[in-house]
Amino acid sequence: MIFPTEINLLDISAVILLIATFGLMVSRGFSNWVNAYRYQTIVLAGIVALIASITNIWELYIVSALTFGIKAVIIPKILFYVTKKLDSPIKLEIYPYISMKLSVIIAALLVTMSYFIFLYLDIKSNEIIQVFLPVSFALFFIGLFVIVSRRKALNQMMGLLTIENGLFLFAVSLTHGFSLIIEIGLMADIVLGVMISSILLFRMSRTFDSIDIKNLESLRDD
Amino acid sequence: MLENFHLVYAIVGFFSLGAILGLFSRGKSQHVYLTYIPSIIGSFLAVILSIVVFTSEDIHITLSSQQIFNFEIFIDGVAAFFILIIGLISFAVSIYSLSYSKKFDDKKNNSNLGMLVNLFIISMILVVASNNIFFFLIFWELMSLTSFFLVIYEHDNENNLKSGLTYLVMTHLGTAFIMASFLFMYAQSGSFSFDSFRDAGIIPDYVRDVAFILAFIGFGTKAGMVPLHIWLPQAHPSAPSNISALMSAVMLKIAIYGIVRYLFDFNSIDDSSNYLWWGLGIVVIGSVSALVGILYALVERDIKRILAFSSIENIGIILIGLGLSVVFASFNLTSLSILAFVASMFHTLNHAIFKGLLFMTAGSIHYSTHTKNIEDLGGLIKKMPWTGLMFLIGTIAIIGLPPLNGFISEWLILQSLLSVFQIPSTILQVSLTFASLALALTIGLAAATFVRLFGISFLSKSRTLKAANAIEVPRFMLTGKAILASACIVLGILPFIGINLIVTAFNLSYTPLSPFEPLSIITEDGKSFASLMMPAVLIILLSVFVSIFVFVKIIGGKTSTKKYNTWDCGFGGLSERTQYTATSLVEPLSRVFAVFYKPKNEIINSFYSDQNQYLKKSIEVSYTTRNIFEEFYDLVLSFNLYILNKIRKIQTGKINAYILYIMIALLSLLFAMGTGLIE
Amino acid sequence: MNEFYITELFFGISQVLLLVVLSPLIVGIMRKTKARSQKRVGSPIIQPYFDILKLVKKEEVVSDQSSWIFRCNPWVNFATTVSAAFFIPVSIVYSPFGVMGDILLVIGLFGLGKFFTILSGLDVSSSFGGLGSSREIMFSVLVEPALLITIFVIAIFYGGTNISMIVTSANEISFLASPGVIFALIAFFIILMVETGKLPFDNPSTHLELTMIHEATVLEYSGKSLALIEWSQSIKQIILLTLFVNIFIPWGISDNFSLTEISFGMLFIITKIISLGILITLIETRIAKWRLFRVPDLIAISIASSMMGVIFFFI
Amino acid sequence: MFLELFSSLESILITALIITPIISGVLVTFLKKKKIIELVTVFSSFLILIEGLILVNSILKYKTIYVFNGIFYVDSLSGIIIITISLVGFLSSIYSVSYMGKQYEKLIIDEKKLVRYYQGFNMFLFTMLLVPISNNMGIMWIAIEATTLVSVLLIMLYVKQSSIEASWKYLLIATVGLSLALFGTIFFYYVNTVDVPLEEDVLGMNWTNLVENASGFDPNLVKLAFIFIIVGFGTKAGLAPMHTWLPDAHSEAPSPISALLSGVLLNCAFYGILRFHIITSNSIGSHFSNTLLIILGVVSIGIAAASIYFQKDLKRMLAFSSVEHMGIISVAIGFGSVIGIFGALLHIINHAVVKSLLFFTSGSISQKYETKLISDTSGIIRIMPITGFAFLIGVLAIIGLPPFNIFMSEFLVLSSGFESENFLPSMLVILFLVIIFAGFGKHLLKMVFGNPKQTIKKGDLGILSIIPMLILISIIFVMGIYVPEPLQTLIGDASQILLVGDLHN
Repeated sequence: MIFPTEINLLDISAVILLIATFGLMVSRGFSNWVNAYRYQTIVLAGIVALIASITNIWELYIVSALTFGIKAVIIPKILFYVTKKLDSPIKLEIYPYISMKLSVIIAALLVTMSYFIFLYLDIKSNEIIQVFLPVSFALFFIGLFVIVSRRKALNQMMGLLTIENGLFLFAVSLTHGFSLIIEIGLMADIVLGVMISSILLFRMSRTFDSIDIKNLESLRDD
Repeated sequence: MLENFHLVYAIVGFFSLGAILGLFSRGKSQHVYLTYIPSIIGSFLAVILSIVVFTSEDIHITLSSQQIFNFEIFIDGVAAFFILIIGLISFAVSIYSLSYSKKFDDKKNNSNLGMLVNLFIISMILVVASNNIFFFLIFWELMSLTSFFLVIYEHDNENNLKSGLTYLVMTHLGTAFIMASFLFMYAQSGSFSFDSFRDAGIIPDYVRDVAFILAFIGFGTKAGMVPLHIWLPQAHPSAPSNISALMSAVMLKIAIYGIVRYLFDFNSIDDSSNYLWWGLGIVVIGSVSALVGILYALVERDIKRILAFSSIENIGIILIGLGLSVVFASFNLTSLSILAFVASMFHTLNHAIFKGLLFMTAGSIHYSTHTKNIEDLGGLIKKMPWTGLMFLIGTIAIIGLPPLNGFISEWLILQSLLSVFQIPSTILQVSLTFASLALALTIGLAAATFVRLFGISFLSKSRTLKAANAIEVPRFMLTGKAILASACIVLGILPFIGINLIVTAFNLSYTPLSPFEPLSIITEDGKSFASLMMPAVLIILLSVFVSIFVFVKIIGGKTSTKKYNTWDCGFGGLSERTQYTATSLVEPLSRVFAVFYKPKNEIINSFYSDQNQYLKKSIEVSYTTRNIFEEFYDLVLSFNLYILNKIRKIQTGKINAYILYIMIALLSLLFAMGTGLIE
Repeated sequence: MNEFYITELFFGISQVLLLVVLSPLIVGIMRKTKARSQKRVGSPIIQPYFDILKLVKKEEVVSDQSSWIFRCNPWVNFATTVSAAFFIPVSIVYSPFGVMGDILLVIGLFGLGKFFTILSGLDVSSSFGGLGSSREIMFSVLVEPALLITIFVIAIFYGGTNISMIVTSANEISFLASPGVIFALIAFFIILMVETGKLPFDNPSTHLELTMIHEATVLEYSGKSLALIEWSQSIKQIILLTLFVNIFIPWGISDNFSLTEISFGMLFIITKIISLGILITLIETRIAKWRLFRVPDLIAISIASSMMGVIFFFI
Repeated sequence: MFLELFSSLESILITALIITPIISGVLVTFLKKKKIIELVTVFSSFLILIEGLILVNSILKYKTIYVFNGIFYVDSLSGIIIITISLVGFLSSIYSVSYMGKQYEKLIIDEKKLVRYYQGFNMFLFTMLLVPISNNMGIMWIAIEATTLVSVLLIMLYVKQSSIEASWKYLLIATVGLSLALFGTIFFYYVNTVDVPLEEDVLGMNWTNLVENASGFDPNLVKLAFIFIIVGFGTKAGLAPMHTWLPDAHSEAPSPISALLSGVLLNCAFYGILRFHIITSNSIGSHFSNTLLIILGVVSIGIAAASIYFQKDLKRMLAFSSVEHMGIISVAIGFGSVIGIFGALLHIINHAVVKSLLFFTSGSISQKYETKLISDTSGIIRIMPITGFAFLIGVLAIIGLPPFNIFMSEFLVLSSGFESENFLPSMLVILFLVIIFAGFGKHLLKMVFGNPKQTIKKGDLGILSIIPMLILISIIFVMGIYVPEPLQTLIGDASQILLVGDLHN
């Protein structure tokens, strides 16, 4: 039985998720990024719980709890610890390769593109959940765009985590999630990835005393 | 039948024995004998093997193992003829290097030379003997690899390494073309072995044409045809002389073997198959390489570079013969096509012999005078009389003067060119006469080059101390050269040996000559077009010599001869500086061919002090000619490197760019799929 | 060899002896006409015989620099030129030694002789010898293509390089049948002048070292060897003249073994050679020696005309 | 044939194969002493080699092996990968004892870093071994992601600017690439279970299940999914436009690790592409995936050719040659005829063997000359005769000269190229191979011959570094002409799977 509220609930949650990603796009400071990411994961966990209630598969509840626990709490904690420890003076991304204004417009374009791809694919999944497919594409492409257009390594990590969120949403909405072992494996990978990149960030800030990737260009063929 | 198998195994065994001994007898004093005696025996066995194959039937061994490619050896007449060339020349060169490689005793890895020589010879024999693509290419590359290591054997001076590299890259380019053409044929015939290429049925014509062009370019690079000859004048001089003798005399012939095997064995040429343009292409390239090769040999100053350029010229002549035989065959003039084929094969044999002889003599000059520049030589015939005699025989043979073998093969090629008028189409007749014009000019220029080479390095006064205190080379080197010199004389005086050898080897429908019958060419209507009886000519020469000697003795009576210095118009002793040098001897000719050489004549005078321009310390006249091909190659090379440099720049070091590349790759593939570009 | 009668052998040798004996006479006649045309009396016709006999008896001076090549050059020169004479049909169409060699062999033998002359020029290590050899090399390189293409034309017209074959078919076909032969004639005439070292190319009688080419290579010879060289030079000249005459103007040459025919043929051939020799010397006295680097243009004309001869045959 | 109940030997073997590296990793963390951890690692990789060989032997017998109701699935295709991992793993463990020992003597790395190195080494082996064994595509993806993370740890062993840069780039690009691959895997999972009731779709991710009902997939989606897969796993396998991380990562890692990275890790990633290639060729015919493989292969050989010619750093040149050889393998699979696929699989083994030899020798050379630049190293043959000779053989083999093994597989690849009528790619490949030949030849001559510049002490670097080189040289020579029977049957079965995709025969 589908309550009308749930349907627009789905749409509303999709819109909130997109707003959270845009929030990540526009924020400048390191801590703003991490906060934006935290909101994003919280909304994501909510969506997963929602899908679980619609398709009433019990594993999805566990998965949403897991995502909330790890992605919304542990990972932001690590990232906050990292941003505090970084001894680079200004914790701002001032001159990204593409100006903030332009990057927002491009993000919008990417969202429209993901909707076009979604239409091209005409996937016959459960109609209700299909709302989240274009959003997951959008998350994926915006994450990719963040990595390409930003100068600060931490921001690139954020882009990476957004791509992972997009993937996670895509998996849940399309095939209602993998079996549990694979979910746990994915989570472990993400956490390990974040830990290793934070170690790298520490080393980078200690040797280059700034985490700008401009000074990561010595290995090249010229 | 039984002994044929063992002969092949014995040859392979001896050469590998030589190689292994070479490897392990590093420091020992008699390493030379350990490595070269097995190669002498091996090459002698190779000569016997080829004679056995001529007389009895072909050898076919297949070691079929469960592998994809089983190791097949198939020695028919064609392969046996080339094995004969390899055997004969390596027999002489191995004896020669018994004492020549003592020159390298001071180097630490002196026994490597012996090992590499053995590997080089056995890989050439196996190239000629192998019967499927895979092993043909393996031994072909092994041959180029060992000869590469030999070229850079003295790798302490820099330009040896550079010429070694050009050699390696050019031969590899050639092998790539050969592999492409074989794989083209394989794609149609379905099996790797050469037998499947032989039955003409299954392979359509367009494949044969494309495969021919690729094979011709591939083998041409190895043979040193003109546009692809750049590596030859650099590689041969930098190798030790016994190796450049082997390379120039034998390795170029392996490329000719490839072309012959491809032209006459894989395709049957007659007027139905339109291979006419193949023949014309070969003739044109042959005459161009002959002319260009000899023009550069004329003005060269390094003795081994002259010989290398003259190899290009002789390969050109061989190609003219092959081309003509294809042209005649495609007009069904079988007797003329056989004549042209016999001419080019006889010239291959002759060139192998006298080029090996000349390189060995150049090696002995280098051995005793330690210089290769003929401007510092002179008067060697008084110091090294035997080497001088051998070099004279080699020069007379390579110029193509009557008593020796060069004249016979030149005579045959000229006869086949002369009988071009029997071809029905007039345009062909006229164009082929232009080829004969180029050949005639080449013969003249060859005479000039080798007269200059012999005259400047051997006659008159020695120009430097190095040439002055040269001494005759040890015994083994002389025997090595004597073998080839006698082969020149024997083949010159009794040409029927060579002709019968070729006719039986390639089992052409041509009645083999009896010793006394003249070498005659008969036109269709039975009239004798031309005939030659070399033994009779020799008898006439001797009888005339005896009669005039007697006549002068009777009339002139006892006359004494007095030694006195040369006429110097009374100005006082002629020093060696007043003689003609190598450059001035051909300066008139280089002025006649100025359009080709673009000679530059500059005078550099250095002064004691800058202020007064009058007190000159020295005046130096330098006369240089330009080599168009080397400049052309530099141009092409720099263009390619420019493009490669542009592609290389994609590794920019910026991580954003790298992620962008992935995004672009993904989107372009999606776009291609979407629009149906990739189905 | 069995049907080769002794008479034919004897007759062939007699033809060669005729050429060998006659050649100094022709040189004497040419020198006489040259002197006459320059209004001087000149030495008697048979003067060359006396020169050869005198030289043979004289003592020989050899330069200490030279090697055995210098000493054996005259013998090689003489042997090759005389053996080339064996294959030339003189008074009869068919020369008995025809089957043994053809025109290419004759050119090869001349080449061997020239090879040794050039080397002996270099051997004496004097700059004159070097000068002569370097110019001799230049001429021989340029003459080679002209010579081979002319032979090409003759071989096509008269069906073969076998000299007796050429002369027999030349005898049958009427004089200068087609334009191709005329071009071949012009080319052969120029080659004749170059080979024998006539005036526009090389001044044989001068003693000014810079202008002489042929003389410079043999500057050092004296006594017996000089005699041999002079003699072989004249034999070479007479061979070329007989070749020219028999191929292009073959009237009166006998085509069978009857004695009368041969003797008439002998008479005709001698008169023709002498008149050709006189014609050449008349041309020689009219022209001055050309500059060295103008000579290639003249040889280029001969190459061009022989090429025209080829084209005319095919079209 | 189809092993219903998991027979005891196979299950023990596979579990042992996974457990040994974990145990040795744990042991290494606890026993801090240098001597002991080296011994433990070498022994454990030796054990892995033995288990691998026995497993392959049983693969030859049973063709396909199921263990633990389908979680682990091994067939001859994964057998080939297992051989390469275990062989190169064992040899590089021996070499790393000498290499890291030398580094330890020169105080470049301290005790703590050595322990972390051996931990990483064992974990690296574990993650790589997991890839060919897992039947579930999700687990395979996780294993490949884990290899990335572990190898990043190993690359950033030295605290140098360039190694931080290399590891950051490697981590970022690889993770982006692998997320694309995950996208593709999820697509396949969706396509497989679109009309299957919810509870059975757990098996949907298994490769065997995917292959079985591949014919029923929706073609449009399969094409899209395969594009994501090939771009994703292509990044890890070093195919052309996505190869940019490879030269930095492989030249900064310690030599034994870059030997493992280049020789083996690229093959594991390519193994992923092969698995999905079989599925796509079963569902929509092999033309689509073949064209993709050929395009990417030719582009990667081309770019590698351009970069090798101008390279100044020895290890970067070797890394680019790995890009080239992965290009050749993908082109070979793209050509698709029996000989082509046989050549491609043979090339995987040949390339692993020759590339590890080259990285070992270049490691010793750069240790002896203390520089990685080609211009500074010259006259190696004089200074270190055995390593110089091994380096010479390695370079001559890698550029495809006949007596060695690479020529045989390249010859097979090119003949299949001509046989399957795509002449243009084959001619392009031949042309690029010649350019690479010229590039390598130019550098080889300068380095091996000529006289050494400064006064460098003569002599090779200890016996432990020589043994792996000699073993590899003997393999190269033997495999040049004669491919041993068991290996030939293994590769034959694997190419059967690739050709037909059906797992039963």
